[in-house]
Amino acid sequence: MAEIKDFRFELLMDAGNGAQKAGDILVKTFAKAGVYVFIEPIIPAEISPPKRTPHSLSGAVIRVSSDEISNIGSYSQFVLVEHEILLDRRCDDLEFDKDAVILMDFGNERRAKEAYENVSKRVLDAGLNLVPFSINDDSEAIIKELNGNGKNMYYLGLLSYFFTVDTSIVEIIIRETFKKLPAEKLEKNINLFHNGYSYASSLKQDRYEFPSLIDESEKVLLDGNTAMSLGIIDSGFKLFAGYPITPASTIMHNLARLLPAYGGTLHQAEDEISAIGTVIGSYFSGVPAITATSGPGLSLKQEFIGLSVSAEIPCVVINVQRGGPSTGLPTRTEQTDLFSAAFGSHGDSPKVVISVANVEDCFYVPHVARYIAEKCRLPVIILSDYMTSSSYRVLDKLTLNKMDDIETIQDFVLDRFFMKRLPDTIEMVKGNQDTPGQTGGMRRVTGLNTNEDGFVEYSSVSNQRSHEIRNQKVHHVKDALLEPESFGSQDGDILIVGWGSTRSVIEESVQKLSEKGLSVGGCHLKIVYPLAPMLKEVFSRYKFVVSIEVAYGDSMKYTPFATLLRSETLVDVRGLIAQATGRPLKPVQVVEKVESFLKENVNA
Amino acid sequence: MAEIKDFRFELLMDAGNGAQKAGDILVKTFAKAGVYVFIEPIIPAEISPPKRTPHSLSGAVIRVSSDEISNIGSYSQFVLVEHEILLDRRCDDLEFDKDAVILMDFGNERRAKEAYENVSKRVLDAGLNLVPFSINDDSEAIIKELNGNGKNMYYLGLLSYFFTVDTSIVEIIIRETFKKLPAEKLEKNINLFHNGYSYASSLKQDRYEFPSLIDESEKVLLDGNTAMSLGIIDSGFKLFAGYPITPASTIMHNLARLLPAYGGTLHQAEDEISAIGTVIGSYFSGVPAITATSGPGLSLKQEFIGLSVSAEIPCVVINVQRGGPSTGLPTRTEQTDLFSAAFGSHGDSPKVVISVANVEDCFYVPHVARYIAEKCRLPVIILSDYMTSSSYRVLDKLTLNKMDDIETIQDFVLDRFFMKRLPDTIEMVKGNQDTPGQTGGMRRVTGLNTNEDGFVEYSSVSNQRSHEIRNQKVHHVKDALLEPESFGSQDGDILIVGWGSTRSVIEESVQKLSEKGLSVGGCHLKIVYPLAPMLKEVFSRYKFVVSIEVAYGDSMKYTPFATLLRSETLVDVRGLIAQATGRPLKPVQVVEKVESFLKENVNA
Amino acid sequence: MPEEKKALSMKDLKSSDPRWCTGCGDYTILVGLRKFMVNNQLERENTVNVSGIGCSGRIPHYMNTYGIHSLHGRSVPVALGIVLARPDLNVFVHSGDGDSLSIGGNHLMHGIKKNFNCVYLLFDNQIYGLTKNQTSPTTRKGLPTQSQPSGSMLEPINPIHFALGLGASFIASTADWLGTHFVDTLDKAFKHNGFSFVHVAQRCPKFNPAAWDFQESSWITFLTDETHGVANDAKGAPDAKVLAHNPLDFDEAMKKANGVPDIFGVFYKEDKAVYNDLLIQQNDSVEQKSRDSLLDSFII
Amino acid sequence: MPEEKKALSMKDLKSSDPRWCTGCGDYTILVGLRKFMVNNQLERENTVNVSGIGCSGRIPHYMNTYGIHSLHGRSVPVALGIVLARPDLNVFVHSGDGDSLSIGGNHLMHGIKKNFNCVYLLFDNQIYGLTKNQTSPTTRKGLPTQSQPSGSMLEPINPIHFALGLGASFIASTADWLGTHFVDTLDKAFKHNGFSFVHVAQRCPKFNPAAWDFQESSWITFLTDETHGVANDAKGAPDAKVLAHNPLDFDEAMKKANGVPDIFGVFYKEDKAVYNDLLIQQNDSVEQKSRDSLLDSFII
Ligand SMILES: Cc1ncc(C[n+]2csc(CCOP(=O)(O)OP(=O)(O)O)c2C)c(N)n1
Ligand SMILES: Cc1ncc(C[n+]2csc(CCOP(=O)(O)OP(=O)(O)O)c2C)c(N)n1
Ligand code: SF4
Ligand code: SF4
Ligand SMILES: [Mg+2]
Ligand SMILES: [Mg+2]
Repeated sequence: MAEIKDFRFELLMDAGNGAQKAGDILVKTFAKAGVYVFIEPIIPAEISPPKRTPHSLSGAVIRVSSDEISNIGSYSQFVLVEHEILLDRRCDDLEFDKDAVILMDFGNERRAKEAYENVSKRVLDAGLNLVPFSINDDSEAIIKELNGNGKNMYYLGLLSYFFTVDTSIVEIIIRETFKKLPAEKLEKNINLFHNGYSYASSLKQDRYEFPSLIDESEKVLLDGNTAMSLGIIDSGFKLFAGYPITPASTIMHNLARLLPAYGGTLHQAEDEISAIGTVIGSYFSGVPAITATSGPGLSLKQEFIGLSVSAEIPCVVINVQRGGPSTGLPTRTEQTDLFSAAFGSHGDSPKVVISVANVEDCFYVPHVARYIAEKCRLPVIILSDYMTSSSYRVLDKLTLNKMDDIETIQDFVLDRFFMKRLPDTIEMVKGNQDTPGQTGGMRRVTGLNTNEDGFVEYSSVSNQRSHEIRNQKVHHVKDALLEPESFGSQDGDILIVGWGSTRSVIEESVQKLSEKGLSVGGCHLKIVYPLAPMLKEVFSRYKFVVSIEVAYGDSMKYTPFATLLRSETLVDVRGLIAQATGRPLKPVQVVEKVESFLKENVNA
Repeated sequence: MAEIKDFRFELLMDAGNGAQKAGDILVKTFAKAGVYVFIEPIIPAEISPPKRTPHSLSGAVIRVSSDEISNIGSYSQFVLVEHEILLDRRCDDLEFDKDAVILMDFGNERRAKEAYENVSKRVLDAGLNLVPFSINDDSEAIIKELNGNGKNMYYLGLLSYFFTVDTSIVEIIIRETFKKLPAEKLEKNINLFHNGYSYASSLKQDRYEFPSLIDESEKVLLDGNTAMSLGIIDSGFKLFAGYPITPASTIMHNLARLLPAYGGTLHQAEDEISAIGTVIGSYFSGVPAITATSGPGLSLKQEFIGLSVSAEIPCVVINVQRGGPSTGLPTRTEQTDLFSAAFGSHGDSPKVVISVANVEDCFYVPHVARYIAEKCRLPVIILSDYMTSSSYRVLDKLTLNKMDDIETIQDFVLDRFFMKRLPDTIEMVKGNQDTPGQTGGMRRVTGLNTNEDGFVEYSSVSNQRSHEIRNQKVHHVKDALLEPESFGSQDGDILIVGWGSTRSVIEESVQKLSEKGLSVGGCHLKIVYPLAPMLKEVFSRYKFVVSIEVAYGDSMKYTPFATLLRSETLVDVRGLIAQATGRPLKPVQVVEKVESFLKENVNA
Repeated sequence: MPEEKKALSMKDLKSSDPRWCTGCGDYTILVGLRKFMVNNQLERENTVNVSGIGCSGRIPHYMNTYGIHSLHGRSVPVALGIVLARPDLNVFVHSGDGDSLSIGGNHLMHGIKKNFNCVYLLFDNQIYGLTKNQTSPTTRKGLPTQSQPSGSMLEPINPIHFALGLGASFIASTADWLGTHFVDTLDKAFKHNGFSFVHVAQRCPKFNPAAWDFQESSWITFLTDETHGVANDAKGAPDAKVLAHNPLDFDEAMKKANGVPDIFGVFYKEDKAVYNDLLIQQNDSVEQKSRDSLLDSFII
Repeated sequence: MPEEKKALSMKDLKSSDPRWCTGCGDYTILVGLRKFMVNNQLERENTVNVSGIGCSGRIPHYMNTYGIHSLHGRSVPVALGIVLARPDLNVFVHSGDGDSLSIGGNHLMHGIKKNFNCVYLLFDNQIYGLTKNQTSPTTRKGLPTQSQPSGSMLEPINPIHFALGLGASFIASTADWLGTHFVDTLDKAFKHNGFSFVHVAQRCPKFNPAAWDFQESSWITFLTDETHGVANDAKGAPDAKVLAHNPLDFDEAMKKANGVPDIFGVFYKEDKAVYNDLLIQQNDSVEQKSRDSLLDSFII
């Protein structure tokens, strides 16, 4: 039995067969044993694609570790897959470790002999270890009784055996998960689980064991969008207005269930333009409101984002990035909405853009966004991405803020985003910022330029004044930004910069590179507009500065983030990885790229 | 009598009193005499503001010169103004030369004695030369008979006297202009004109005379939006879809009259989103189509701009910039939509952005935009601005292209935009680009990612391939860009860079600075995205590179253009003038700024 | 001792000076709105005027209440935000025919469907005013404009049919120059619980002087009903016809609407669930929790 | 000698394999559309299928014609562009209930008003399918969804009332599972000159299985009319009622529409000016000029 500290595996089944459920149960079991877990679900692009087709690939990639982890790692070392078509399809993704063990269900082999042969050959040729198995006859019979369901429980049994977990705990969690099933069906599922477990031992394969870490601290299992939803409630937003769009929709789904219980209102608008309009109407009336969308919705909201700037009405927009341009790849990850967030609205519309690195950030970012939006009375855009929104993690329990007044925001929340408090008062274009209901404060706001008294004015002096004051607000934010988080060496050959969800990839790859004795630093930004003022100084400590991004770039075009860094620092920041393949970056990719970069440029 | 080569004057009247008409007649007279003219109308923000209020300020600023000119110059040297309120209001704009002669109609003096006194004091204190006049009794009587109309003709008489023009030509143009008036009314107007002319001589003021330049070449009088409309027809667009918005609307107005006569169709859409959707539908079907809008409309079109990128359907969007953000200053000029044009749509959406420097460019830019849009099958955005769209000029007659096939675009048109021809064939994401009606080419386009066969595909490889091909198209444009236009010294102390409508300000100020013996160069870009590849080399020839822009910038924030230049060249380009006051820049401002900059930084 | 509240006067409602063209119907709408507020002694600080962009969109600037001059076509979502945040406020929405029915059509449609509580005034001058004379969805066929110089091409939308087809709960039509009828209509609209759709014939002497003949009145028919209707305006339109109409009868309303734009009065009225009330009820029906419990169900 | 044209077959119309859920009504709509094209031997290269985004939006991918899968809610403007560019093409628009009536409501409204020539199919599954189960404007009140888990809050829009209120020139309703009725309806819609609005009851077994009962048929009423109507589908709905209806009668149509969604057939049909024809006529009436003259009137 191999004791392991960090391991990645995956369960692949046809969509609709319950792979994710099985994964969840296993993950909860791990978590109860004190192990940290990161899960990336594999979700097909279609609602219910036909089974036994490549489009039907569904499942969960699970990374377990005895340390906190916040990325999915590089390659899967163990795979359990339902049939040959899925395996073939998944091979295309190049996500398997070169020594991976692949358990494939050969139950369909008779039906598709040739295909099984071809795929077996493919994995064997690639040097992987293929372990055929099948569901035993008893279990097949039960599955038939369950109308074809329950295979996932059998697989769960197999996995439980190989990962040496406590079957009694698994059983408890199965019972909890399926508590709505009729007792008889539930027992059949339990049986399948146990059958799988015992069958596994017959396969005579190595088992894996995690060091027992029994840890008394409370843990939570959350995906990014759920954490964001809870953060919205904790930070005191009272209205969410939204329109469905993948991958942002689940924020609305969560809040539809939760917000009313916490004194808030969930409003489904007729489109994204309307949703942000309602947010602005609410905030104008003094009630904090927020909306969430993804790329196409962000494009639609641009006009209202400009109104928020000009009329000085706070507004917070969450944008969960997905593959673009246009409809793009709705169920893949990218980091390419940075420009659109910072500069999408016409005219000079100063605003603040905050990205999230991980699931915890999702919980705390609404607090910071609200704090800045209300202090400066401008739009704040939160950039999450598909990866962060939909992957979930076991986390130490989060700290509630129960924020109502923005000034009560806790220091550790601001620290987390590497900023300090803003000045007590910040000058506004319009002197009077009262909200309806306040006696004597009657005022009119508008998207036209106004003078200090809030009256429309077309003069050059007044227009320039408004531009200055609006920009000054963002400058206050810039002044409040601390040196961004850094990893590894504080100076040296190369600095890897990134933002948003690449944080843990930077952290992990810098650690690995440092272990190899290379002089490498990492730098990660959460607030991406404005940029922290000391970047030039930080960058100057390294021979080379490179960015890694899930965004397209090449030798004739810098990525958006690199463009901003170059303009800000005049340092020749180039994209070390500037790819938009729809997949998150891997620590190992970064390690390899840095090694070869240093070989060419430093040690040459 | 002073002979002058370059002179700026203005006629200011209450809105609705015909100042622009009078200005036009005078301008045509100048043009017939071979003089070049540039006119900037002063248009009130309200439709018909109440008379005798500051909001009622209306009129025309006119610059005349014996050389071609394409900006309004710096300060007015002669002013004819209807009453004290307008003068007072206009003083705020700081548009008068320090020695300006101000003719003010004192006809209202009895009604507003104190106000007249205060304003007189204001202008005298400022050192200006105030010349009171009034309309003689005969003429007052005629004006009464005309129900208060005709004052503008009297003023035209005054101006004709002072600018020593041939009254018989003016009379012909008046008759032509008012040919729809009843004969009796027309004669009364003519009388008023002559009365004004004779009255003027009694004022005993200096007259001005232009050298007679009788020039046989044909000339046209055009404003930017009219030139753009004609260019749209000449370049073979067959559908214009639009939605009204200031200052873009007049393009639609022109085309509504003209397009049907030239085989095209004018469609008024229900909003800006719909307008661009219809353009894309038309282009998909093989018929070149175009839309025009201003800031708020550009924000709304962002989602469809992304579809044009992804589905590889050409599309051309004209954006006439006005003051922003949000509704901003609809009747003032700015250059702040650059980022929104280049980067407004979510995701990585490569496109091309072309700006116009002047009225002629407006005529030729549709040709270039169509050429690039169709060759590369992507969106091209044309950036004009309020200033260029609404000011008009006397020009040598333009050269028609009568373009149908884009390959017939004439070289001088591409030269004008400092680019060469694109490669014969450019690779597309989708191999088949047939249009409906083509047998056998049946194909489906989509905003989702596709493979080469046009089928939806989610794989990493395919997505990265699409990104590469789309960006490669823009790289082809970059490769085709020649060194941008330059002025003055080819190396030296300082280079002034700008884009769009600041061209002639750069040209003129560089000339003035060079005459002063300073080592100054100018560089002007028309195509602003992508940037020409040799900028770094060009910039390296100067000690300092500064930008001038009608866009906000300060020491903590670079303007959009400077940001792009910095990232591209890593040269410390800063905004010498980065103001958004709603007014075009003045050559004299630039001269002053450069002089003081050089004093501080070079000769210190 | 609490200070006695001073009665609200017309003067109290002035802010900056309007800048419309002479003779523009927006002036009389402004005065009518002020009159209505004075009649009802509405509190300025609890009143919000919301608008889109257009000549009509300027109204909020001239009313000394709270106000938001938002974006072209987007007044409804903004108004909804205000109503959801503060259902106690008096919310008036001002929107031109282009703003309402061209770019803003979808929001208006969903405002009507949601039936949230506000008074919606559609300023119908049958033209785009602020952008200087383009065809709008209510422009009469044949009228030459800057965008359709050979004459506007399509039959105008009938705003009353439109609102009826969408299931509006209150529909009335009045005219800017009919002083008492306008104020009375506002009154009915305000007292109705839900989205009160008020079509206002509005003069635009600048670009569409022929749209409404306000000097003649024989072309006008008033709908009247003792309980739900508005009295005919004998002073404002002495030659008008008067027609009895029961605003509770949907089919009748549909038929009468065929006579639009020559008919003024309350077309339709229905008691219907109000979106902001529904939301409040729904939220109230849910057990309220303390934020302390927020993470509980995610603990493993 | 010209090659003899091969007759169009069902197979010719296949492109890639559909990927909807098993039992989805979109499959039968796809088949019906192909059948209709085969019946009429429409040329594939002169046919364009246009869609927005949604499960319904995938149709163009599966039809071996020209196609454009555009943006959510924006199929109408794109279709109009195609029709203006090439009035000779056969244009079919496919749009979900959310696509049509939520985000796309304004374009649909103006498509109807413009009455440009196309067949518009509203795929009504009373739910957001592709985004996995949110309330749409046609979702029946009370249905719990992901966005309104305590039950959808509002009365659904009646799409027939909606189209009638906007003055649509052709309005019909059919169902995906009614094979012949669907194809016959498409036929009538296609032969109508103008914007043909076809409401299609569409099954979504995944998220809204209870929306339409396709196994029972006693709840269905067919409207029939010899000249303008569609024959009842005795095979597809053996227990359905049949009701005579004159589609030329607007008032009758309004009344019958009260029975929606249980009534299928042609509700309304009217000969009305068609936008693309109007534009062509207008352009034809203008004296055509050579581009040589372009600058003439600007010469001074
Ligand atoms: C997004 C956007 N598009 C266009 C405009 C320009 N615009 C301002 S008002 C208006 C229409 C005015 O007509 P209407 O709504 O009837 O109001 P009116 O001026 O007649 O009162 C338009 C098109 C704008 N401000 N914003
Ligand atoms: C601008 C934009 N907003 C939201 C979405 C996400 N989205 C895709 S389809 C859809 C609605 C689907 O419902 P419906 O139109 O009824 O079509 P169905 O899937 O039911 O056929 C939504 C909200 C999007 N693609 N684009
Ligand atoms: S243009 Fe018409 S609507 Fe606008 S202010 Fe003038 S008269 Fe009134
Ligand atoms: S979700 Fe519903 S509409 Fe979409 S494919 Fe599945 S069954 Fe069809
Ligand atoms: Mg109007
Ligand atoms: Mg649907």
